Amino acid sequence: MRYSGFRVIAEALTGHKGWKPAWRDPAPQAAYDYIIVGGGGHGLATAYYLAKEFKQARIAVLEKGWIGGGNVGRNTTIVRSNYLLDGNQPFYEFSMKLWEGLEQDFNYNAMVSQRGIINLFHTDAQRDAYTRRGNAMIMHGADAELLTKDQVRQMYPFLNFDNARFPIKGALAQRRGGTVRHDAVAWGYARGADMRGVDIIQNCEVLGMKIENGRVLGVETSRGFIGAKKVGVAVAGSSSKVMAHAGMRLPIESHVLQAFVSEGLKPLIDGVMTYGAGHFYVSQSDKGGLVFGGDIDGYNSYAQRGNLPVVEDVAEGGMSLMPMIGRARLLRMWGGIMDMSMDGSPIIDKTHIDGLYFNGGWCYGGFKATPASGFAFAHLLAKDTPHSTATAYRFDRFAKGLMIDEKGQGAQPNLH
Amino acid sequence: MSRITGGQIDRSKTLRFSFDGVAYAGHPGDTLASALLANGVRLMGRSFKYHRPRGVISAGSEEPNAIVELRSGARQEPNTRATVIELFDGLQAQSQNRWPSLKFDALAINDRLSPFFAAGFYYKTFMWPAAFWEKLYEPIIRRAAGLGSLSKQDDPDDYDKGFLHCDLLIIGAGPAGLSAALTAGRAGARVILADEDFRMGGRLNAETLEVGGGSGADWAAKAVLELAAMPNVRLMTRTTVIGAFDHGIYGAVERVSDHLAQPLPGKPRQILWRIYAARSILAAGAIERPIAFENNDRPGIMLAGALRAYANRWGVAVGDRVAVFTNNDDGLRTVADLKAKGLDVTLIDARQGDEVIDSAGRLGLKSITVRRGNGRTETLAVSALGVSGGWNPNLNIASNHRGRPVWSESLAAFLPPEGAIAGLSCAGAAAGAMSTHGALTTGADQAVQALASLGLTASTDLPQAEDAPVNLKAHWYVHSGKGRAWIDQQNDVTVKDVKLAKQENFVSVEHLKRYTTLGMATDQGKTGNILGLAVMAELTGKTIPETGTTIYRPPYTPVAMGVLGGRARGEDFKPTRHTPSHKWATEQGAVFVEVGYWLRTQWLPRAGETTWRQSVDREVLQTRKSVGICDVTTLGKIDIQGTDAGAFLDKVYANTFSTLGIGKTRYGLMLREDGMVMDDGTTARMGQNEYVMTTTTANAVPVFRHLEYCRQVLWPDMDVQLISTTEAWAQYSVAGPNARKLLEKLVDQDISDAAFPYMACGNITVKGTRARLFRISFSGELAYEIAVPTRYGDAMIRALVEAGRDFDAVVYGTEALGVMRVEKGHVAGNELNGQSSALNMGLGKMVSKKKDAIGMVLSQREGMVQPNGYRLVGVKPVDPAKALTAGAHFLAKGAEAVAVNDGGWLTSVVYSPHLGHSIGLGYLKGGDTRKGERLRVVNLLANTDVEVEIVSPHFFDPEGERLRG
Amino acid sequence: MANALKALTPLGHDAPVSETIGPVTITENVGVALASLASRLGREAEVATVAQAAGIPLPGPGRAETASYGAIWLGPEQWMIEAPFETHEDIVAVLKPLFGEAASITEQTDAWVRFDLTATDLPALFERLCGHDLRRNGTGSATRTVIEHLGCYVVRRAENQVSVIGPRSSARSLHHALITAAKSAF
Amino acid sequence: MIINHPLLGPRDSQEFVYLGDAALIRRPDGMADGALDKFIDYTYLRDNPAGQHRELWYHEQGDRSWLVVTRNTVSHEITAVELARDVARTEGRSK
Repeated sequence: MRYSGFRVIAEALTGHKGWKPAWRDPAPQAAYDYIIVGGGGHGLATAYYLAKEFKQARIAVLEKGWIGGGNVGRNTTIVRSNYLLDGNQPFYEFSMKLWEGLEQDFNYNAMVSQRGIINLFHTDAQRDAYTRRGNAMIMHGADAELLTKDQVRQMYPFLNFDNARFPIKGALAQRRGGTVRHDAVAWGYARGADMRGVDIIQNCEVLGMKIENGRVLGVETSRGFIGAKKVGVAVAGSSSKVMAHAGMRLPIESHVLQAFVSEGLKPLIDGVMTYGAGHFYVSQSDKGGLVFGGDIDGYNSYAQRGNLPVVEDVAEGGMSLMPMIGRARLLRMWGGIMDMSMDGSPIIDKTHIDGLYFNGGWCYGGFKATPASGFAFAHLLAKDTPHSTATAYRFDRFAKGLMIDEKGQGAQPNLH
Repeated sequence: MSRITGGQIDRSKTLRFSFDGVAYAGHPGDTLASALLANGVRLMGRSFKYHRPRGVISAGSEEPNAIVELRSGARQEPNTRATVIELFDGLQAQSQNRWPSLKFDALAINDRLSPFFAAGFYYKTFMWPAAFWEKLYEPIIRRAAGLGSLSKQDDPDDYDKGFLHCDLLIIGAGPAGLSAALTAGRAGARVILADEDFRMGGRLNAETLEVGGGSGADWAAKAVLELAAMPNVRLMTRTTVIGAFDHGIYGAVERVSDHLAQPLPGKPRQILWRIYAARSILAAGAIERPIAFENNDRPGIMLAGALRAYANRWGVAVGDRVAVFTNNDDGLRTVADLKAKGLDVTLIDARQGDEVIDSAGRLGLKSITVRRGNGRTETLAVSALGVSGGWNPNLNIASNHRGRPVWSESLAAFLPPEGAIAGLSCAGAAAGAMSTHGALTTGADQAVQALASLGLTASTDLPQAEDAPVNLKAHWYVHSGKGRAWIDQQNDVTVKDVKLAKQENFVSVEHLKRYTTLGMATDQGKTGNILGLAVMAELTGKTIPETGTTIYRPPYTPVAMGVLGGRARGEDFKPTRHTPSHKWATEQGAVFVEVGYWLRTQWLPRAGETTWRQSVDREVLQTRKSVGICDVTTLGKIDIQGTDAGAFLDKVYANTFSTLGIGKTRYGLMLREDGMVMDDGTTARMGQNEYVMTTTTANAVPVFRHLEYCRQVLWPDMDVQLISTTEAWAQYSVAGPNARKLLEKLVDQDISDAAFPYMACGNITVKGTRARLFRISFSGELAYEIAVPTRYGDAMIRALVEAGRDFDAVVYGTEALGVMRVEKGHVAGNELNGQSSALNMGLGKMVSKKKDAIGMVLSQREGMVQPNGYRLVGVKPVDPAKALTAGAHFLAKGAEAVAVNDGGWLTSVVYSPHLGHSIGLGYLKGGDTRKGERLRVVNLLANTDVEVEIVSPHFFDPEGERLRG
Repeated sequence: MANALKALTPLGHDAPVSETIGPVTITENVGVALASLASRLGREAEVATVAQAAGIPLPGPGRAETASYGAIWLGPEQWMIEAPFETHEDIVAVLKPLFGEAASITEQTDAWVRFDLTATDLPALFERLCGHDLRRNGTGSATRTVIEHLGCYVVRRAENQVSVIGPRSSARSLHHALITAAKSAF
Repeated sequence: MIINHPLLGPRDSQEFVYLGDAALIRRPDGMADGALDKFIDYTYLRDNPAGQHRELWYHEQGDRSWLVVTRNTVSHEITAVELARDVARTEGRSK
């Protein structure tokens, strides 16, 4: 069924009797052409684009729990395409363009809201780096501006311009950046995929892979064996666990990233802001909660929870940047498991096993990448060639010395 | 007047306060809620979505409805629960999320339009036309959303952080917590007893139950007195344990000053305690839950236990004609206690088939409609209704580690998961022991067991107390009518919304919560979640535990950002590191710049200089002309000793050091294992087995960590010892043609070129004071770095300046330093960006392939040795009048500014007063073979496009004759 | 000797600062010379013998001791040696001849700022400063920990006396943190 | 978290800096044949287990010991803490 204002009014007047399930709960079939392992944002988007853009059929998404329960359900909802390196920027800009048309495309209001993002800088070296980055963004077709301190002050007069330990000197701005209602992204893709015949199978955990003569034949699951011509894995923090079923070790570590939301407040912060002198980024949701986060806890973890030091570190950053939030209250905190890669950039690639494809290593850039990741992965699955914006996301870049290291931290995942 | 007799309030004192500008009076011991109720005020807030009139439903921190803006001005606190605000004289509170007034709220129109605002409606609309979402719909939604408001002024209060240690942390000071504390305290254990309330005793303060033959409240007071006298017990009232973290670490927030008009001088508003507990007991009691029925959200309708608490603890009758709707015996206590207070009370017992099916009263309860078991319905005029659907063990913190709560049929509630948090056990109602006797017993027993596991023995001595059964018949919501029955009152989630979620297949409890916003309000669903689960269970034909559980994340109740930040704000966000010349430079009016935690002199303006460029140009020209002095103390210094020190340096540096002679210094390049450059600096050999390594200012700490890693983890049998000496020595660079002449006036030894040649180092004395001298140069001039013990650093800069007078010596800052290093083509921070190899920097030849140094192997990967890779180049504008900008990108003439044409970027740019124009360093694809080429550097952020020539990075004295002079 | 350079205290004054807040007195101490002493690999026994003869205690992990010299355990086989600045300004020159090539010795005197705190209830102050539990760590305990982002040694000299030894360049930040905590705690 | 330091007893993990999998102890010989491939695996590939994990922590705000901590990455429970130098020696590392 198609969603629209008229439908909402019609249903309201008739007691909402007509609404259909947003997606079915089908039993798994014996075999599919495509199995996408992982019912998160990336997996659902992959299935959606496989069906819609690449006209493929007999597609299933296998989710060990409930769809959208991974990082798409536990992030700070920021979208942006303000990357530096050639390997990344075209991909994230492609993602931004998909965000811009997403709601009309899948007929679901994911509240894509381009209220702008600014990255504050506090030193000349940061300014130089942002100048380099802003130019790279524009050369890749994105938008970027360098804001003066006064321009920042006009936008957010309540920031600490008086006695800051690291004074604000300006900011790199991307007006097209913003936020998206994260859960709605998973639900919108799920509904769109389901409408196109994709079987979304929840509570179906992959426990093994059937591989013969270097070719994948299907997956063993908690609901029995399911055959497949091609298997695409998009399980973020569980990447190493799932790919171990295929005997693979990955250039990935799993780390916990905490995020936070405050009680609902009347409008304070229109756009997205990142602090350049501490670990703190923030936006305000349409419901009024300040949604903010910081750095990962820093140790390997599969527990969806973190510890106090990072909570305090984030709050210290927030209080230093905007001392007016002292009396706002932190309502809820949660943790997501990040697939931190060795150079801070993702992998969308075939494996050495025929029919087995991998999508992961998103670190904490995964949410903003959702549409392009799904599109590019679907492209790879359907055509066996990488999408033009994702050609650098190869497994062998480490062997070849072609790392995509935005932060310049080297092979230490918890620093990316 | 609804004050009645009794209660734990001090009627001898009167406290004045105001709500929405109206003046009222209360007493010490009151909360804002009890005081307002005592003044006959039932309407205290509006709900989030439908702006329904709301009053208190609880007497504790689980309150979803009565949330207000407390205080005014910079101290305004939005969303504060009236039920936990301790009354103080002069308290001001305002209602929130309403306009123009609480009684008349324009957005109450949403309530009439509620059919259009069903769960998730916004996901289905506002999509057409595309542009309207952001331009029209969303701005309206954003303005309407949110609850209270911040002042947008800096928080004027201070916050502390602290650390506490104990054998046993007891969370909650009700009968179970007090019993546990007495047991453990008497046994001599280190005990912390924390309670969010300002009075310990928990429910005992709200009940008329007897303990040990006297009133429960009196027993609690006596217990507190006994505990207060124990040096091994720390009693913490007004302290909320916010969460359980790993390995027995608990977060707790103590509200030191929130019960005062404002904090006392020097005292914090709140303290965040990090509690290290060997064992802990959760004795947080239970939280009552309502039964949902049509219009069950009117002011005057509250939890039966709260109604009783207001009467017993605060001497407040919420109404004179009262009804109680219950499905368990606890509701009968409310009936009995209120009757004893002389009130007219009607019982509606769901177990007899009686139900409340509707209520009336726009701004406050006027009447309820009751359907008796025999089907007859009647309307009762009441101003207060107490509802009890049973009590949920308050297991919140026990599920912080995501352990699954366990369903209890007899209580129709979830019990805390056993052993889900190492070292934590549960007692009292939190563990499902609902009687006073059960609380006292389990509290004591858990304490005995906890201590036993620590090797301590304790005995129990329990007072007699009631042990009545619960007698509950699960009843979640009333099946009746077409109206709305509220489950999550603050977020306006009704039974209908849950039904819609089911209909649209949002049946997983996580989908239900996210789709309907059930449990997402400021109370985190403490009273409502279980109802939502129960309704979904009924709709899906599953049991409640099959449908799902509700686990809680920290914090237990919302926590002020300020207290999580503590003292680290403003200038105290991070420590400040001062250089030895700071005092002198301040006297000179120096301009300082943050370099990491350091404050360094950026430049030193002189009288008449109006722009920074004038100062910097002078500093550079005078240094190259005569001599300049610069504080370089911030560079990292690491003392490396041991018989394997030289071999060790060969491992950590890409180039060779074991061949370095004693008394000599060498430039070293340090790689990461992935072949990129980690850091660079000079290392001096001071003795046979003694080296001093210098690092960049930024990498001093990471390099030291890396060296310890190499020494302990990779090569554990190397005889190498390390210690940082960065702060032990005040080090100054003296550079320029007259550098030696200047130093000769201070140094007691012969430092002629013969005695102290280029790259020499050694121990010397400065007018008798121990010092070190290194003949190294970053500026390209004849230069030395001289170091004295830091305490003499201030005297040293003064001595250098004094000795420099004859040469018009200047002191230069980081800007001039930067100019001179770019003129010499030395790499620094902007080039050492972690993305660059030695080859990129034009230092490829320094990487020795003859030894196994860190990073050597991977630096040879094909992608890192491409001939067309980035190479460091010098850049100068073809038109000297044109300025360059760092971060601008290289483009060929006529090439479009698109990524495929991107040739690289300018890393560092300075104005060279020596050359009279802007110069830069940059990374250019294939740059090593492109000298003499003409390109453009384009900065699209400022729309500049400058033609440049690619030159050698060595702009100044390329042969390096000056530094050997 | 003549024209010798004049010393400044870590707080940037000519003489040490002492301040009393309620029951706490916080005093800058510049009278102690410091050197790190680390055994060379395989020569631990030799170092122990020499140290004993010279009256240099070599306390175990987490401890500090005083004999002719004072000493604080820094890490495995590494100690911070304390001696009066008056007599041992060039402390390395004094120690090196004793240990020769058996140990690595490095001057540390001016790498640190030392504040001596006295109070009747020091634990009540330190529970606002760091996670080091003074209620459990009595006289002779010595450890490095974090105070307001600064790595500091906390040395329990006596029931009522603790030395906080922190990075010299951050002396003012550390002093500010100690003063603030004292005002808050008492 | 609390790390039970073999020399100093229980310490808040906030005093430590985390590096990663203790397999990093087994650094290949850069001069041996096939060093390149060995270094690529060593530097970039990880087991990343959900469960027992031996990992390197550095007591930066303490005694500057590198430790090998055996920790469960699902429960965060720590079952062993050793000095990395001792572990390295038992794994055959020397000079």
